[in-house]
Order: sequence, then C-alpha cells, then structure tokens
Amino acid sequence: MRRFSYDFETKIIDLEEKLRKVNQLASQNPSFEREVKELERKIENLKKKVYGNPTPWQRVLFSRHPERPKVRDFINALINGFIPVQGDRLFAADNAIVAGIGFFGGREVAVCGTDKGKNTRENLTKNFGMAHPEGYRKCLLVMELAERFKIPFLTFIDTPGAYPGIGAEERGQAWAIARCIEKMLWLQVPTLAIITGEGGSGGAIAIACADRILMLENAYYSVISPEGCASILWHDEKRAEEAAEVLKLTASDLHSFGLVYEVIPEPLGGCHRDPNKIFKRVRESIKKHLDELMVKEIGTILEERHNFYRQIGNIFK
Amino acid sequence: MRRFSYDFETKIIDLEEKLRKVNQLASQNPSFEREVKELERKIENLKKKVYGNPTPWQRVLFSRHPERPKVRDFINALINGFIPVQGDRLFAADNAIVAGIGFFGGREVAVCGTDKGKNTRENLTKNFGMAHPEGYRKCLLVMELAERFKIPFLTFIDTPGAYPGIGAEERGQAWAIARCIEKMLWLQVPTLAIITGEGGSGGAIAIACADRILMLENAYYSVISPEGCASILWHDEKRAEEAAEVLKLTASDLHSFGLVYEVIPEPLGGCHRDPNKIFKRVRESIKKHLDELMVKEIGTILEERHNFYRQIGNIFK
Amino acid sequence: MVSNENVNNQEETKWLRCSNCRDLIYKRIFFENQKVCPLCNFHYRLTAHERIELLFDKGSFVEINAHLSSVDLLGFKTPEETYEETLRRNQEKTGLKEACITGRGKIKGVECIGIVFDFFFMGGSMGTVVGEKVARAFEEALSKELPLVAVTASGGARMQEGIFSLMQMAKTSLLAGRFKRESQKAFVTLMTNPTTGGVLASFASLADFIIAEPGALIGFAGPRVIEKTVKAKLPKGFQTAEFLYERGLIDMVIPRSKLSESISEVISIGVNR
Amino acid sequence: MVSNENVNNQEETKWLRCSNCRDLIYKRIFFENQKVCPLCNFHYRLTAHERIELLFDKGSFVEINAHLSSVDLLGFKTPEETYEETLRRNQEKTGLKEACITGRGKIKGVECIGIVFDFFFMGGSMGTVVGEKVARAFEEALSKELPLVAVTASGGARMQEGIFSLMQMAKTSLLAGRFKRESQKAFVTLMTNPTTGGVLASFASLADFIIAEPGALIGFAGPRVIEKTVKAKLPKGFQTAEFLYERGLIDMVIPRSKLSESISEVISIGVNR
Ligand SMILES: [Zn+2]
Ligand SMILES: [Zn+2]
Repeated sequence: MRRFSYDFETKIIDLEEKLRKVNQLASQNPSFEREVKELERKIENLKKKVYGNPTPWQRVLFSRHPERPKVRDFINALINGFIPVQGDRLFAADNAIVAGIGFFGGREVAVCGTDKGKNTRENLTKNFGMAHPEGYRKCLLVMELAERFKIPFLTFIDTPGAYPGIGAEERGQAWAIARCIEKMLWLQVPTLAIITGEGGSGGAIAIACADRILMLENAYYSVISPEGCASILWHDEKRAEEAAEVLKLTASDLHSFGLVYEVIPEPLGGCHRDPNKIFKRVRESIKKHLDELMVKEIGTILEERHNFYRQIGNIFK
Repeated sequence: MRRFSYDFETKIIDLEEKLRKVNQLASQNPSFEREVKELERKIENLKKKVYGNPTPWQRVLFSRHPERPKVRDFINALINGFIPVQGDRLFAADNAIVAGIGFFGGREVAVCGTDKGKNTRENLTKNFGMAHPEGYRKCLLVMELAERFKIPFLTFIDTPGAYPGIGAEERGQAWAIARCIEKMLWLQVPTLAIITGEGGSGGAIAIACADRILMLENAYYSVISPEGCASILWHDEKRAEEAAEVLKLTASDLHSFGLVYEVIPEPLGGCHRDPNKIFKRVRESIKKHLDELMVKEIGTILEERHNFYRQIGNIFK
Repeated sequence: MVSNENVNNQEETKWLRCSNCRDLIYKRIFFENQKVCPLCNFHYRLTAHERIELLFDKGSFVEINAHLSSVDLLGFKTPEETYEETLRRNQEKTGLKEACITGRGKIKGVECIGIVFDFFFMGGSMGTVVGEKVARAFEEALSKELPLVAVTASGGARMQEGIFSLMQMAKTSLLAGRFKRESQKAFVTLMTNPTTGGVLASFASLADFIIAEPGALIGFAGPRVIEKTVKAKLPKGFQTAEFLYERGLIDMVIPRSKLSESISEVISIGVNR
Repeated sequence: MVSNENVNNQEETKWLRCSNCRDLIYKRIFFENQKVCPLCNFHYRLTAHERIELLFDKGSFVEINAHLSSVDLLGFKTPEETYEETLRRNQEKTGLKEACITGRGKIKGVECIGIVFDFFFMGGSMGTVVGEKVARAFEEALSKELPLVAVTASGGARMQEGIFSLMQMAKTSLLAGRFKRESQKAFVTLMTNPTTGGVLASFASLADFIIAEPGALIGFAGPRVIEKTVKAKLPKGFQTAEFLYERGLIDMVIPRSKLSESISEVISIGVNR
C-alpha cells in the first residue's frame, strides 16, 4: 500500500519504499547490503534537505498529516487507568472531545482533548476534531472534577476549530467557548496545554488558557486557518501558503513571542514518523512542567497565570 | 359569561351571579336593596358552610382553579423593575419558568417561579407550568446571579410537576432537578420559597429547598399527585379524593409537620376571589421573613438550613 | 423475570425461560453468569445481598445502620392495608428491614462505603429510613475519608411517607453536595434496572462518575406516564442506559461481570492522597 | 446600507432607499428615527460616536484610554498593503484611533463604564488595543465600583495581529471573570449588528444580562462559513437576535429607541449598595 505523502516529500517516500524492498532482498542476499547503505545515506541527505527547515505551510501540512498521532494516541500512551467522562450531562456526548481522569506517572490528572478521527468513518463521528458546544461543556465538567479532586488539568489540542454548524450555533457555541476560557483562567489547580497538531482559533483557545502552553515543533496555533486568511485577504483559498507565512503561526514563532513556554522537537519529517519518540518527549516535558508547577502555592499559580494573560500583546503607541 | 365553578360550589356561584344582577337593579331602583342584603347574607352563610372547612381534595381543586393568580401575577404584583432572564444559555428558553431580578420593596431579589398559563393557548407555550430541564437550568443561572449580587433568592411555586416528556428525558430532567436542589441547599444567600398553588413533587422541590417554605392556605405540596397516588394504589385515578386525604398534602398538614414555616391564609373560597388581598398578605409575609433572614450571618443561615434539611423525618424504630 | 413457564416438566429443575428473549437457559449457567441471560445479555435484578456478594470482595462488607426501620409518619392507610402492614409484608418477603443496605467494604481491594438498593423491598422506594441511611453513608465516607459507591435500583420516592419521602431528595442531595465539597474521594453511582424518579433526581445523578448496567431503565418519569402525556409511542430503547450514554448523561455502560473492576478503578481516584 | 440609488435626481437630497425593504425613506425621518428604517424596522449600523450620543446622557460621556493605538506586532503585510497602512486608512476613514471607544458616562442618570465598538473601523475587530481597552474598562469599573456596559459590533478577532489577537479572548474573559467575582455591580452586553467570532466567544457572552438590537446578526461562525460546512441553506432568521432569544441565549431584544431606558434599569442592580 502506497503511503500518504505531500508533494514536497514524494521523493523521500519513494526512496523509503525502495529501501524497504532492498532491505528485504538484503536479508536473503547479503550482496544487497551495499545498496541498502547507499539508499540510507541518500534518504538521510534528502530528508535533511527537504525536512531540515520546513516552511510554515509545510509545518501546517505536518500538523494535519493523516498519520500524525491523534490526541487519544497521546492519552493512551501517556495516561494510565483513564476513566472517561462521556458527556456534558446536559445535552449530548461529543466524540470530538476526549475527556476524563487518569494517572500520569504516579500522579492523578484531569484530561481534555480535541480528538480527530484516523479515517473517514471515525472523522464523521468526531467531526474532524471540531467540537460542538456540548464538547466544550464536557470540558467544563472535567475542569470541575479537577478542582473537586485538586489535581492538575491537562489539555491536548488538535483541532481545525470549533464546529461551524447550525446546531452548534443554536446551542451557543460562542457561549460555551467563552465559559471554558473563563473557567480555565480561574481554575484553582495547575493547568497545562499541549498543542499537538492544529491549534485552530477559538476552538483551540477554549481549552488552551493554561499556566503553560507547550507546542510540538510542527503544530500551529492561529487566530484563523491559513485558508480562511487567504480567502479574506485575496478571496483565494489557494494562497494559504502565503497566509501561513504572514500569520506567524508556528511553534517557534509563538515561542519567540513568549506565548508558548516550550517547543517539543519532532523527528525530521513529522512526529508520525516515530510516534514513540514523540510520546517519550511529550511525557518528559509534561513531567518537568508539572513538577515545576506542583511545588507552587495555588495562589502563586493564579497570580502568575493572570499576570501572563493580562499582559499579552501590551505594546502600544 | 358563566364563571368557572366546581361542583361543590355551584350554588354559591349561582347566587353570586344573581347578586350581581340584583345589584344592577338596585342601583336604578332602591327598592331592590333589601333583596341585595338578603342575598348577601345568604351567600355569606353558604360560603361559611361550603368553604369554611374544605377537604384536602377541595383545597387541591382551589390550588388548580383556572382563575387562581398565576406565578407571574404574584411577580407582577410584588416585584418592581423586574429584569427577566430568558433562558439557560445552553439550549432553550423555557416559558414554564419565569425568572429574573427585581426589587421587592426597596430590596433587590432574584426570583424564579413555575408559571402556568391562563388559557389553553398560554398553557401550550408554558406546558401547564411543567418545566423542562432547560427551565431548571435557567433557575440555576438565576441562583448564580443571586450569589453574584449577594441578594436573596425567592421562588414562587405552582406546578403539577416537572414535564414528563421525551425531550425532557433526553436532556436529563432528573439531572437538572438534582442540580437545582443541591445548588439551592448550598446557595450562599438567604432563600425563601412560596408555594402558591400546586407543589407537584420533584418539579416543585427543585426550587423549594429554601431557608423557609411558605404556603398559601389552599396550596398543596406532595410527593405525588392525588391522581397518580390513586392510580398506583387502586388503579383508579377517580379515587384522587381519597388519595388527597391519605397523602397529608395540605398547607396545614405540612405546617403541623414542621416543614412549612408559615401558612398564608386565603380569602374564603380561594384567593382568586380577592387577588389583591392575597398579594398584600404574601407581600407582608415575604417582608417579614426576609427581614428576619437578612439580619443573620450567611454562615448561620447555611447552618440552620442544613440542620433543617438534615433532620427531616428522623423518626425511626 | 426468569421463570420456568412452558418448560417441559421433566426438565424444569434444570431449565429457565428468559422473559426477554423467550429462549431457554440452562439454570446453572444462568446463576454462574450472575443472573445475566447468556443468550440475550438481559441483566436480571439482583437483591441487595446478591449485589453485595457480587460487587464486594468476599467477606469484606460490614453493614452499618442496619437497625433503622421505618415508622408510619402520616398514619397512611388505605382500606386494603396500613403502611405498617405494607412494611411488615416487605420485610418478611425480603428479609430486609428497609429498601437499602449501607456498609463498608472493599471492591477489588479498594475500601469504600457502599449504598445498595433492593428493588424487591417496596420497589426500592426512598422513604425517611432510606434517605437517612444514604445521608449517614455520605457522612461515614466523609469522616473515614473513603470513596462512596451507590448502587441504585428504585422506582423513586415512597408515596406512603408523603412529603417526608419527597424531602429525602433534599436530604440526600445536601449530603452528596457536602461530600463533593469536603471530600477528595470519589463518589460513583452504579445505576441498575430501574433507577427512576426521586432517587435519580437527587443524589444518584450528582455523582462524579455514573456507571450503568446494560439495558437498565433510567429516567425521571416512568415510561407509561410519558406515553400518556405525549400521547405517542416512545422511541425504541428510550430511557435505557445505552440511550443515556449516547446523550452524555452517564459515563459508562458496563456489563455485570466487569463491574467490580471498573468501579474499583474509579474509586481509586484520590485514594492514595 | 442605506443609499440613494434609483432615487429620482431632483429628490435625492431628501430621500434614501432602504437596503432591507427597498422602499424609500424620507431622509430627515430616517435620522430622527436613530437610523432605524421607519418602514421595516431595520436597524442600521451606528458609529461608536453615534452610539454614545444615543445611549448616554447628553455630554456625560468622558473617554478614557483614548491615546492607545496599535502597532504591527507580526510585521504583517500582504503584497497589497502593510498592517500599518491598513490601520492608517481606517483611522483616516473613521476619525478613530481604534475599533472601540471606552469611557465613563451616565445612562438615564446611572453612572457606568462603557465599551463601545465601531464596526466601521476594521469591522470592529479585536486586536491588542481593543483587548487592552476592554480589560482596562473592566478594571476601571471594578475600582470605581461602577456597572459596565459593553456595546459590541464586531466581526471577531483581528487577523492582522495573529495569535496576539486570539489571545485577547483570554485577556478580556479573564477581566470579565474578575469583575463578576469581585464586583457586585452589573455587567451588561448590548449586542448590535453584527456580533460574532472572538468578541462573542469571550467577554461579550459572559455578561450578567445580554440585550440585543432587533435583527442583529449574532453568532460564533459567519453564515457563509456555516453554509459551506453544512452544505445547506441556512434556516430563515438563523443567527438573528430573535433566533437567539427564542433559544434562551440572550435575555432581551430591545428596539433602539428604548435601549437607554432598558439598560439603565439593568445597571441599576446593586448601584445603591
Ligand atoms: Zn435472554
Ligand atoms: Zn426598510
């Protein structure tokens, strides 16, 4: 089966395909080993060239890669004994949000995340990771559980945005998002947000107002999708690549602005190429930040959190 | 137009009709005045006889009298500058609940009530005073406003019960009621509940868990409607009259149990016969109880409230 | 319920007929299967004692407040029976004093306070004694710093205690609220068939996590009352555990055989803090 | 907008054509009627200054933080225009420094802090300066113990400020949250046409009471985005003030002529305490 590839990386994927075949041959016939070595070197060089310094748009593509680990993969890898919260106890169970309580290492945590599907069928039930109001209200419940049990609140974010639909508007999408933002900013426990893929606008910030925001290297976080931006600026969605440049939406941009606390590096070519490595790095990063946050008084945490969000962008004429 | 009457009071209504006519005649021809006097005396005697000592079932009938002042009549009469809260900001606007903030005398209060219609058309939009989950969630919002503004929370209750329907179950009727009960019991402001008509089961207690419960003389408050009880006991709704006896659901029963703080007397034959008088009495009663509650520390209020609800029915073998 | 109607006489000691799928079940299998039909997965009702045996570690459950027994507060009587007679009849039938048992025990090694309803005692209805036992269970869990597991099976409030019964909704919600405010241990409800009315609309639905048995009827109003009100047939599966799960009102639907494990995981929250 | 298209030349100084009902309006009547079409009741947009004049008692409004003006934090430019050029163009067009005016004034005698958006300045979009002015308005209301009235007219966050603009949702919600926790005065939002995106999904919808002008478009996502997503025509009246009122998301829909009165009643809450 042909693996998924973007245009700019077709050559690499092709060579890797060849490498796999040659490797098979080499296992039977040692004379192929030289070819293996050569192919490996070629691929390594090509990867450095193609993947070494991705454009913002290429990072957006990585963040959307169909094989990229999804939020529930992170939760499965990092959280033990996960007890799910199913719905908002008001209206519905939104599958675009995975939420519950579990153990991170030996430490109890409350967790919410926007979860995409891995195929079309899954994406239909998960709305491509776009939550409805009931999804955000499920997050409100889990925030209450975090306060109730005095355990840290962790979010994993990978969403193109909140779902723009009729039912979502009828049931107060904006109201739900605002409530989430407010509640998370005032939450009486330490909070940590990890943007693992797409950090799409209001749908992302709803559960990203944490003490510290971490981002994977190829994740993006933006006020508007590159396509939406291009559509407004030039009435042409195809100019998304240019829009991705001007929006300054990459992890390193956001880190340089002081908005993102830490960028977690990915394997060359995107973290779907080595999920276990990224799980390990994310685990280490979460552990470090939780360790640092957990020794602080909650009063200090709130003061620092509030000071941080109060001063964002305070540069005026 | 023929006025509404129950069987047991037909004679009175008839005589009153005659009195109105004779009064008209008397205004033109003074010779009728004697007849007026006589009719008045007759009616007075009959009222004492018929209305003087109503059975529980007759009180239930009074509480459901179509001309009985509705909750919004009480709110209109007692609350100035009423600012309505329209819905739950989650799903819908439930017209069976009237809620908002206003002035009682010079004092700000938050108010919720279950409101019936005065005719079939109104009753359709108000579901005969039977609230949906969104109605109870509107009450939760208003409770939050009461705490936010540190003003007392007042409820007026006149409902056959919470709406037993498909949508109500789908959206968690029981969850909404439980949340209301819990929140009201823990509300950080003084609370007062006035049962003005029907106090129907879970639909009533949802907003009746107050520091003090007041009841109009002919109101009832019961775990189940007399019809429902008769249906369970004897598979015969028509034996509701007997059920009304065994359920001990009248204001005076509940007062004797120590559950109802005060019974507000009604004019003979039901308060619809003199709405202004009942508004006046309810106003005086609310004023007195609010005055008494408002001088207490909120800590004391909660302690007394919790002690009260903790000990209810604590007589065991 | 399971019965042996239409079962061949010679075999009737060995076989039962499932009232749900109408198929024959081998009796021994039915009981080994914890009273779940092995063919259609219908979960038959358990008594409180059966439930305790199934859920709690062997011999770990110690009852508390066992002595509490209801009195007739209203002087409730119908021409057919007084409330005291009704109580005595149910006590004799079930061997219980009231419609719930409360106590302390272990589930897969995790210590907790348990409230276990018995539907066979007056439909698991909540009167003053049930309300008081629930309240005391929360207080016990709070003071002993233990999690609380409530296993509900109830038609709602107990009509025969009138307003006192309704008021148990307030009492139990008050204590559930106190537990959630003052304890950091978990409060879990396991809703079994049926959980309706005043029990659902008070402490039961206030739990941190809500688990239900497959197929359990869970709702505020009874299906017949709703049908009468809306004058329409109810949708298939209406008010079942699965229906509520789909709508985000409960968190898990867990088959009987996995309950101890699932509950023990949930009540492990905060146990080591 | 109102225009004089298709109006007979001789008369064009006297008449306007309503873009909603397509009927002719006598110009003087239109302005006397506070830019509401007397025929179809369509509420035309007001500038921030017009809104202030209409809402606040004559001469009572004193602007605060008037000096704040945006800088280009991202180096945002397209081949057509830099952000700084966009800002200058909008400043010249509107005579405003930014998309909202904040200040202190009286509404029917009730003193309050006001936040008034101007849709004519970059679609009332919320960048860092708007966010900061909103935040300072809440702080001012808190420290002066005054109620706060926010009049919104906004397409949402300001794209040209990228993530900094998105973060204003957090900043303004933080302050709205602080106000609601620490003040006992009222916080009211008046939503005018349109109130969408990041402004609606932050402080605007967190108000104690939400009032809207008739017909105002209010929603999270824009109608065209939704239409594209759901691949269907939107229902008539979708996302209007009336639509949201029906669904319990806002509390009142009040015609322009009655706004001062209604708002003054709401912000009277707690004023004398
Ligand atoms: Zn079966
Ligand atoms: Zn017009």
